[in-house]
Amino acid sequence: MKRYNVKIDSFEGPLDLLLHLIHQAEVDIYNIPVAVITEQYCEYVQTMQELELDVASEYLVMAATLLEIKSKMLLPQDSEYSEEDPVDIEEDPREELLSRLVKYKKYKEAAYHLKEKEKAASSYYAKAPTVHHQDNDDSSEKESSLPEGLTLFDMLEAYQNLQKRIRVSSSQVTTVKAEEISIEEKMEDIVHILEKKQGEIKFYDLFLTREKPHIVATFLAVLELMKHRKVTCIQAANFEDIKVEYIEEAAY
Amino acid sequence: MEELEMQAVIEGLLYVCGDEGLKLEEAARTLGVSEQEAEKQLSVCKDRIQNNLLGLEVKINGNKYQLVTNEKTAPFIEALASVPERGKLSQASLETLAIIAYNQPITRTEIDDIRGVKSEKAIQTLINKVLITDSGRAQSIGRPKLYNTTDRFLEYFDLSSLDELPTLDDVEEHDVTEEADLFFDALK
Amino acid sequence: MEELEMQAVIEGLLYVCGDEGLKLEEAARTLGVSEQEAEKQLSVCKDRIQNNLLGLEVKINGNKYQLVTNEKTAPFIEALASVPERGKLSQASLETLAIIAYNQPITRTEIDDIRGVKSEKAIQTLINKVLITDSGRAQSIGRPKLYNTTDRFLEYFDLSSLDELPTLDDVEEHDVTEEADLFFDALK
Repeated sequence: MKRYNVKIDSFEGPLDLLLHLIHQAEVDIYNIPVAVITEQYCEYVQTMQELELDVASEYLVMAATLLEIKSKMLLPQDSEYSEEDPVDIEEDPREELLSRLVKYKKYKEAAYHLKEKEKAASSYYAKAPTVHHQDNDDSSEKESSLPEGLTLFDMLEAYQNLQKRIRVSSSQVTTVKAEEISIEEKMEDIVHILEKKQGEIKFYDLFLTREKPHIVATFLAVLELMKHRKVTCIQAANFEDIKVEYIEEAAY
Repeated sequence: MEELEMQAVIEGLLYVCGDEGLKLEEAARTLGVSEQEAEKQLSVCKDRIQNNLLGLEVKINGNKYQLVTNEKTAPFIEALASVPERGKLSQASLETLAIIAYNQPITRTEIDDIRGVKSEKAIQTLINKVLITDSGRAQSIGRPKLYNTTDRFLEYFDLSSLDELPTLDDVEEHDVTEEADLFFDALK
Repeated sequence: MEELEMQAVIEGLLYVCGDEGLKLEEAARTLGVSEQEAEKQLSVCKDRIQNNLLGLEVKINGNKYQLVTNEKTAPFIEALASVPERGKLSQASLETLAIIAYNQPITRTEIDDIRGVKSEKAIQTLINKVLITDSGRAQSIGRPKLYNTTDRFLEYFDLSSLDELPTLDDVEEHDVTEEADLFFDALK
């Protein structure tokens, strides 16, 4: 017997698994050898359990359905019965399974089509709306009344749009912002903070803006202040918080 | 307003709106013309851009018109700018979305029935991505929510309307029965 | 690259760069040509747009090339902004609100960074509408204001708490499936 691909987790459900088995057996969907397919299906579900994958109850229900169909197939055809009551044949559960499979297969194909479209559609780009446009827009929002009919999803949609927006400004050529942050300014800032905080602050609290230039400038500023004996850093023990303390007499 | 002027304005509006897109009714109101006339003008503009430009085109999604770069230029734009990675939809989401797209409005139970598995998670993902929305409640027992696709769905898949979805080869109820007969005949 | 292809790419780049403009060196780097060649191509593109479009033109500022709307269309662009549709809550405001909702408390600089544009006006609008409020100041240098959403925000969007905001699960879902695929492929 052929070895099956152990690819269980990627099935979208019992119908998907069945379609896979039918495809693998290279039989027509309308010409399924129920006995063989049922056996393979059950083997799959068993493997899933052995692999301790979470087997959804739907898989087990389908296994039961298949076994039921298989057992019915083994029963001798009761021709008298079917002639007398043909309606019963129409309500045969096997028929229902086929129509479900056919229906599911169509949507699976439609999903494939959407996937293709998704891929193609992601190669179009557009610019962000012109700012001028937004400016005027905002002027009409001045009043504090809230617009009607705005939903959470308008907000989500705006956010989704933002996420897919390309950012020319943050292109590969990084703009170096270094000149914006001078160490002198940082030193003044730190002294200012220490004055307000009764001359003591946790070292890490100086680094709330987690941008590299800020971190570097702040760190250098602390070193510079230590050199000028304006602050001192104290660490009680390894890995303890470092405290930055203001040295009063050194001020100015 | 003369046609040429109107065309100039439409170009400008499309440019300014960018990825937000220009809605038909906005175009009509801004130009001071009927929506019918605006649609005609937008269509003329779309053709003009198609014929005269090399790297840009006008895309229509629902009633929204968007000036976009065409496929040829995509790799170069990706090289120049940082393009956010677009999370592709999972198979479960795509299946669920396809079922909703072809059967809207539809309830969760109906989706579950077609897929043969629970679709709750996929539905939530699609709602979060604003590709579907609940549009009300069915009159049936329990008044379950009904789901529809959104305008963003059209935009996301670059469809001008739902009609653009390929038809599922419509297999009617009686066809299925006939096919079923063939199927079970073959098993005998 | 052939000239026609280069022209298409330049158009695309000019468009996506939008109001920020395309620098000569960026164009050269993206096209993989010398700045001299890029300048020539940009000049050809400028002429082409001049001759083929009615409402847009290419403006040169130093070494920056910018696709802009021409003067004729300016009054209409202003008119577009006053279309009632647009009066609701701008895309800028909605984006800003979403960023605050999911990242609160957050400073203006952080919002600007995420959006890639200044958000001052949008923040003011949202404060005026009492959808956000400043809740204090960050401990970082300059002690920037921190913004949070308000109770009115919850009320307005019919949320009982912030936990009810849909989770923004993006790429993960897909990745997990792919990893599973790889894993099982490896087992074959």
